[in-house]
Amino acid sequence: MPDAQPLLKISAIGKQFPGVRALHNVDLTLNQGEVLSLVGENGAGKSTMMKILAGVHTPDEGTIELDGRAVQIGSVREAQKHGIALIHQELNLSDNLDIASNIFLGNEPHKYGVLDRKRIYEESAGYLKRVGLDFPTDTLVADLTIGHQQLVEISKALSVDARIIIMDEPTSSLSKKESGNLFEVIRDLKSQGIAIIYISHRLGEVMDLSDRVAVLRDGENAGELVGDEITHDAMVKLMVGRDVSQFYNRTATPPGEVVLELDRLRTPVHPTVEISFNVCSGEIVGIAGLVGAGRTELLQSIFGVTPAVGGTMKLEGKVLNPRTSLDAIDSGVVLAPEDRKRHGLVLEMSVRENISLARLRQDQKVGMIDFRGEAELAEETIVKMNVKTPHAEQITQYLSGGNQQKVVLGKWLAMNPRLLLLDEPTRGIDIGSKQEIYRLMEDLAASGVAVLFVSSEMEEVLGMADRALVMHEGAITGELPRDQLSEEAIMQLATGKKAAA
Amino acid sequence: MNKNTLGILGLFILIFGITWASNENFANGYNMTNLVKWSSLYAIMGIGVAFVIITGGIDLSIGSVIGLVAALMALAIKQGWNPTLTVFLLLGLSLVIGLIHGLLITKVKLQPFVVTLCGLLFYRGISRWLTDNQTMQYPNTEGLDSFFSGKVGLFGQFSLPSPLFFLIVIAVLAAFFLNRTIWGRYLLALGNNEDGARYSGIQTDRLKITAYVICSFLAGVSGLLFAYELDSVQPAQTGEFYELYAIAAAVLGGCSLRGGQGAIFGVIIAAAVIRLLRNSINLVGISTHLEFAIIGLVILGGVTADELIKRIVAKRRTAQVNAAKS
Amino acid sequence: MNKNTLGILGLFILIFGITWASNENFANGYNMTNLVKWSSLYAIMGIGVAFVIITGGIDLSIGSVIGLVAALMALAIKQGWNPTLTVFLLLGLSLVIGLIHGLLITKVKLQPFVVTLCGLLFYRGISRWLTDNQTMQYPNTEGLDSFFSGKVGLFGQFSLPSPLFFLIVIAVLAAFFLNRTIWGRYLLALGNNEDGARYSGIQTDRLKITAYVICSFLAGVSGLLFAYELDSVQPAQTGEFYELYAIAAAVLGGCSLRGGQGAIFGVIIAAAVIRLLRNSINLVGISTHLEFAIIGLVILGGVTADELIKRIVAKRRTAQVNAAKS
Amino acid sequence: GSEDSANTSGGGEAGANPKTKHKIAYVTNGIDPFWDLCAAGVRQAENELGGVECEVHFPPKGLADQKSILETLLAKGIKGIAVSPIDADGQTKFLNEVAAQTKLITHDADAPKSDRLVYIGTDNYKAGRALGQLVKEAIPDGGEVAIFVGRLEQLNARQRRQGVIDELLDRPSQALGQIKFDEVAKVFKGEKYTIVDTRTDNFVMDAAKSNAEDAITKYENLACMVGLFAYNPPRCLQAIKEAGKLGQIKVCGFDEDDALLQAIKDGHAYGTISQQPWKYGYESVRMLKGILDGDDSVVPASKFIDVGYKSVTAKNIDEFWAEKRKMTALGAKKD
Ligand SMILES: Nc1ncnc2c1ncn2[C@@H]1O[C@H](COP(=O)(O)OP(=O)(O)OP(=O)(O)O)[C@@H](O)[C@H]1O
Ligand SMILES: Nc1ncnc2c1ncn2[C@@H]1O[C@H](COP(=O)(O)OP(=O)(O)OP(=O)(O)O)[C@@H](O)[C@H]1O
Ligand SMILES: [Mg+2]
Ligand SMILES: [Mg+2]
Repeated sequence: MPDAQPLLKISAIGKQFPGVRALHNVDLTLNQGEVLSLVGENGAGKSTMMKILAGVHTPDEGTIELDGRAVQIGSVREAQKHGIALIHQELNLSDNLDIASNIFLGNEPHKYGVLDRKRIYEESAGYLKRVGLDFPTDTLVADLTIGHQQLVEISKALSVDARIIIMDEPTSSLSKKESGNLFEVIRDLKSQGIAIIYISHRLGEVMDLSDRVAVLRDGENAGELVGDEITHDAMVKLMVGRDVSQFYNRTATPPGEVVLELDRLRTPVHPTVEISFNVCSGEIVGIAGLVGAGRTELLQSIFGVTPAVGGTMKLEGKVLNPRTSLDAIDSGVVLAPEDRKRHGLVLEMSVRENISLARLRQDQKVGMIDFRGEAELAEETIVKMNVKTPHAEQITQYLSGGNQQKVVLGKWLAMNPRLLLLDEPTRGIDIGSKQEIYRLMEDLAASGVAVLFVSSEMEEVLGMADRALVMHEGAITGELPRDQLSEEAIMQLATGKKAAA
Repeated sequence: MNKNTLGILGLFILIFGITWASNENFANGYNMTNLVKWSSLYAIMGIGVAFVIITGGIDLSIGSVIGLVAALMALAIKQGWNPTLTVFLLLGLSLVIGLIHGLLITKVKLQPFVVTLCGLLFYRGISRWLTDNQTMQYPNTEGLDSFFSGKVGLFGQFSLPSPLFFLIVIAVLAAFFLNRTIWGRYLLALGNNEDGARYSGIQTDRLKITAYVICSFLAGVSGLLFAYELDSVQPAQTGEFYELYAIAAAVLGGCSLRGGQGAIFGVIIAAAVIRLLRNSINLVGISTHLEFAIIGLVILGGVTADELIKRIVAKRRTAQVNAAKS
Repeated sequence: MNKNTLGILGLFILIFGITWASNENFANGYNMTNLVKWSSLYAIMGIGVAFVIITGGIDLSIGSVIGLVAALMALAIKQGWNPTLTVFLLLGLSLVIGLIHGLLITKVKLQPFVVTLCGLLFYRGISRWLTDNQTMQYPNTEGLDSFFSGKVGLFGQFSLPSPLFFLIVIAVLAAFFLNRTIWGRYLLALGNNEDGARYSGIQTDRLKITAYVICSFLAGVSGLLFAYELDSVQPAQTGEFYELYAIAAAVLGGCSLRGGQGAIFGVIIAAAVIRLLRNSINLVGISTHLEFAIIGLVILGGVTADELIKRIVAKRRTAQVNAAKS
Repeated sequence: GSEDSANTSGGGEAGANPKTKHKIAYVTNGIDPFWDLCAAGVRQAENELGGVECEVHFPPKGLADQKSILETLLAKGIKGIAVSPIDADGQTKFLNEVAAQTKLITHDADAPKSDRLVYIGTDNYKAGRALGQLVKEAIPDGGEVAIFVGRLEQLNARQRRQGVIDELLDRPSQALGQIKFDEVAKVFKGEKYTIVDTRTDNFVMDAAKSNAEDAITKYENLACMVGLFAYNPPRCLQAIKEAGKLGQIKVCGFDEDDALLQAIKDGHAYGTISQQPWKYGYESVRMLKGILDGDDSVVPASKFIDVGYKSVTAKNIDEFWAEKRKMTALGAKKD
């Protein structure tokens, strides 16, 4: 199937970071007008490979050929000249500027350096339309939700006249609807002969979109799948090197007593909306909804980092009114936040220090750290959570996303919580780690902990929740017991149609 | 003009009014000319440092650069160098100083605070050493004298001092650069999100270096302006402390030390506020001992008010959004 | 002791050696005692500011706090207040100053640079005003005098100056606090990632306030030590510029201005390096005019070397990984 | 092994060398051009008298720096020190420590309670009165007078200011040691003269100038501006010139800044009081050399050498300026 002359040919690329070998001897080819998906576990080197193509990193070894000619991509500028655009995994917008300015950032139409503002605003409107973002072009990016910001990023990639567009987990914070919109754009681009490299942990999307799938494992090529070979199981097998069966095997047990009770709670972002529901001991409750529905906000209010503005909460019958996270933690409520790197971890600190961070207070002796206890706790947690780290002193920054998430969970399990709040517990996490995290949720529930989790991945809610709450614009639009759970039911509620109760 | 600038403009008008009310001579031509002159001098420094602050950096060295340039100018004239040529050489020197700061910060990856703190110490020491710490007079090299510290009479005692013309040119260029050119845009972008800017193909290092070069260059220009204004240089003292005033002007004028935010017009008004305060203290007859205390309080009050206003605006916006939604 | 501290210790030993070699009197008891005394005074300030820097903040006001406390002490004694009581009141005042800084920074969310810059101006102005800018003497309130600036003889002219005992107590407590207590751990965590720390149940605002309180408190202690050491206060001058030396000591001693990093022992050695340099300049007979220039250069050299060493270490680590894998 | 090496080293020889110069130090109270003129006097004496080698130190920031410089000099084993104490009373104890280890004299400012061997200086109060006399000559019909000064925390500044005020108000003379100082923020109204204001600039040059400007704005009938520190009168002159009031507002000053001397010559300023700073330097070296040579006759019984002051007006400006130039050139030597 590949033509005699691929558009892009990467051979024997290697890249080292201090203490980490990210890529080793990687080959990849890309043909005109094809969608090539790149999959692999966390830390497999996908983003690194793409950053090399985009001129962010320079490879230590190997060659890159474009149209059969060897090229050096020393800077982002050069990559852009070669027609390569990368939508980064992390958002990279300047939120002090407006949408139009961000779309054209680094690529502004100008005369002798003077901005051509008219063109910037006119043309950016066109890109917004294409990705389905319905905002004035002079809206400050700071005012957009993460999902909308992601769409601005995509518009930005469209604005550079690219032959190759690389998307690194573009849908990780998009809702189903917005994702669908993006897939339209991708198909459209493809029909124009533009080649796409698509990276995602959502294997469903990958199956729908891809002409070809390349798999990376531990920074090396692990195999390639073409056409009909692209199946869920085949990809997983190449990624983790073994079969992973029985992904979701939740078997609900009858719930115990009520642990968390919300009565007309109001959060600061949606102060007029009242929220009431219960979570019981041993129960796993999922919260579904579109991006920006207010789910994160709700968890944060329960956890006390953005205190509620009205209503009451009770934990095991006692009034819970946390003004800080410390109040919540002391009552037995913990939260594994959505943004791991910003909120979940202290990246420059070691695994040991992160695991003990919340527990230190309990184990203190007149304010002094119990170093021995701390080390034991760290070792125990690493074993229990199966954290892949060379030792407890490793700086968490160097761990893969899944292992970082396990450290976050380990930190909270050490607190023996009554209520575990999880916000997008498996976002950006590879399949192997995902499975372990699901198992953990079940084990906790079995030991009597109440688990409340937010997820934008439909399968996750369907697979893990004993009961699902659906949110829309800050309000709970419906509650679905496990036997009524279905994609359609959730979507209906998530788009604002009240359930006929 | 953005909202921040409105606040500081209000503060200016307030102090202006109070001082005028309490001393009728305040608005006379002589005093207004002086006020404009000093404000212009401070504003030029402030604009320079604003560029650095917009990148999220800081420059503590400008007072010492001012002292160094002023001292070297006097020294060169004393040695019989051609004054005009010396001016160009010194402006070149200040460019080089900025370049060195920029390179140390971007390439060696030292922190701006540290680099420019060392600069503060180093240039001051060098000025003292080269001049043997002697006060240097500026001889009447007529052309330069009236170029840097002359006046254009208007009517009565009202006149336009040289530094004002410098300021106008610099401010117009600076505002144009910041708001209308791609590089200004890049500066704002990188101040907000450096990685993001780099991933957009912006050569962040070069731009940051440019900001430090602009800052040191304007410090160099200020050095000459101050020296000609005062007709003499004290190597140990000229320019001492000015970095703090310049930074205060930039911050009060709406630049965030976190980077990514800055308005040239605001900086100019803020510099004028600081000078106006001094003028006011002298005219109203408050003890000069209290000068620092009052300036400190006003700056603190200014930024506090600014912060509180921002919060109220944000709250109202949230309320509006909610109202629109429900 | 971490690697950063080793570097600065090496620098200390180097300068120590060179000075000793070039002037035999350097190592005599009198000079050593003085060097220890001044180093201790600087180190105490440096430790205070280190706490603030660890949180990712900065304190520019400590020089003025030193001046204020020193001036008020003299003023109170002159007014016939009980000296010992005054000492406690003034330490209380410095705690309050730190508290105000902390509250403005955490609750009003002003930037540390701005708040403490205003403090720098404000406290200096207040000192000058309260004392009418007069030099104030310290009468011989014997007990306090020898408590704050006494000496314990060892042998020959070698003796242990009071500030050293203060430093030892402060340093031991500070190091213990930072490395052994949960609050120290929290401070480091919040310096690295404030949000992350808050989500882990750490009361970041309180801790930050604590850091500013510690910093101002130690500035207050320094103010008394300096005043008793010098037996006199000049309201406009005492403590001027010290904030920069203290910050330089903290940075050179291994605190990153980005927060989350700091070592008490390093700060002490760095303070000693700065004092040693001055001592060396005077002993070797280099022009005092060059003093600032040399200090600036050495600090810059120190941090540059530190940065380059870090890079080489990182590179070597990469190389090792490669060797292990292939 | 130290005894062996002591024998073989030439230490004894060097100590006995009669050509060895006395190592002495001249320490100022800060960094100021005034002190550079003093240093010129030091260099002159060093050249003329021979047999001494003098270091000059300018403590950059106040008392702490001065103290640590003195300590270092002691550590170095310096033979004699001339110092201008920043706070004579507060430093007495320390100065006694210094005096115990080396020959100590004071210049410019005295520490009368200390064990210093001799004080070389002028009476700043008297000099202030002389300055007041100049003001009287400059505006014989009386009028408003404003005073400008760097910092009033320096004793000499306060003494000068008090001298000017007392002279203009025709108060009786006060004795140097027991002067009662007047408040700063107060207007003093005499029969003919009114002292309307005293402004400080904290050594910030632009503040020195803008203080002068603002005074011209505020006091429309200002008759005379008095600058107490060397850089003050030139800033006053600039401000007057720019206000178009040259000749209308008189200037009287202290010290000998070239710009002021030029203005006196041109008739724009009335006069100045010079302490002839080079004499401080010269006399300090002469005293220390004499003391170190064992020649006690150099020290007067009063332990006070008055270098006096000189009133400089248009009458004697040429002669004075020539002397200043000569002294500067003579003493100029890179440190
Ligand atoms: N700038 C860097 N410095 C040091 N190590 C890095 C850097 N960037 C990536 N790494 C490391 O290189 C390896 C590959 O990372 P990469 O981001 O390419 O993985 P990925 O496949 O994109 O993972 P994910 O699915 O989590 O996005 C990881 O071990 C990562 O920790
Ligand atoms: N700190 C904040 N300040 C202002 N608005 C906020 C803040 N946090 C969230 N919002 C807004 O509140 C709404 C709900 O956001 P939230 O993050 O809770 O949604 P979500 O359902 O969790 O979505 P996501 O899947 O993106 O996390 C959004 O409109 C968002 O922009
Ligand atoms: Mg990635
Ligand atoms: Mg969310």
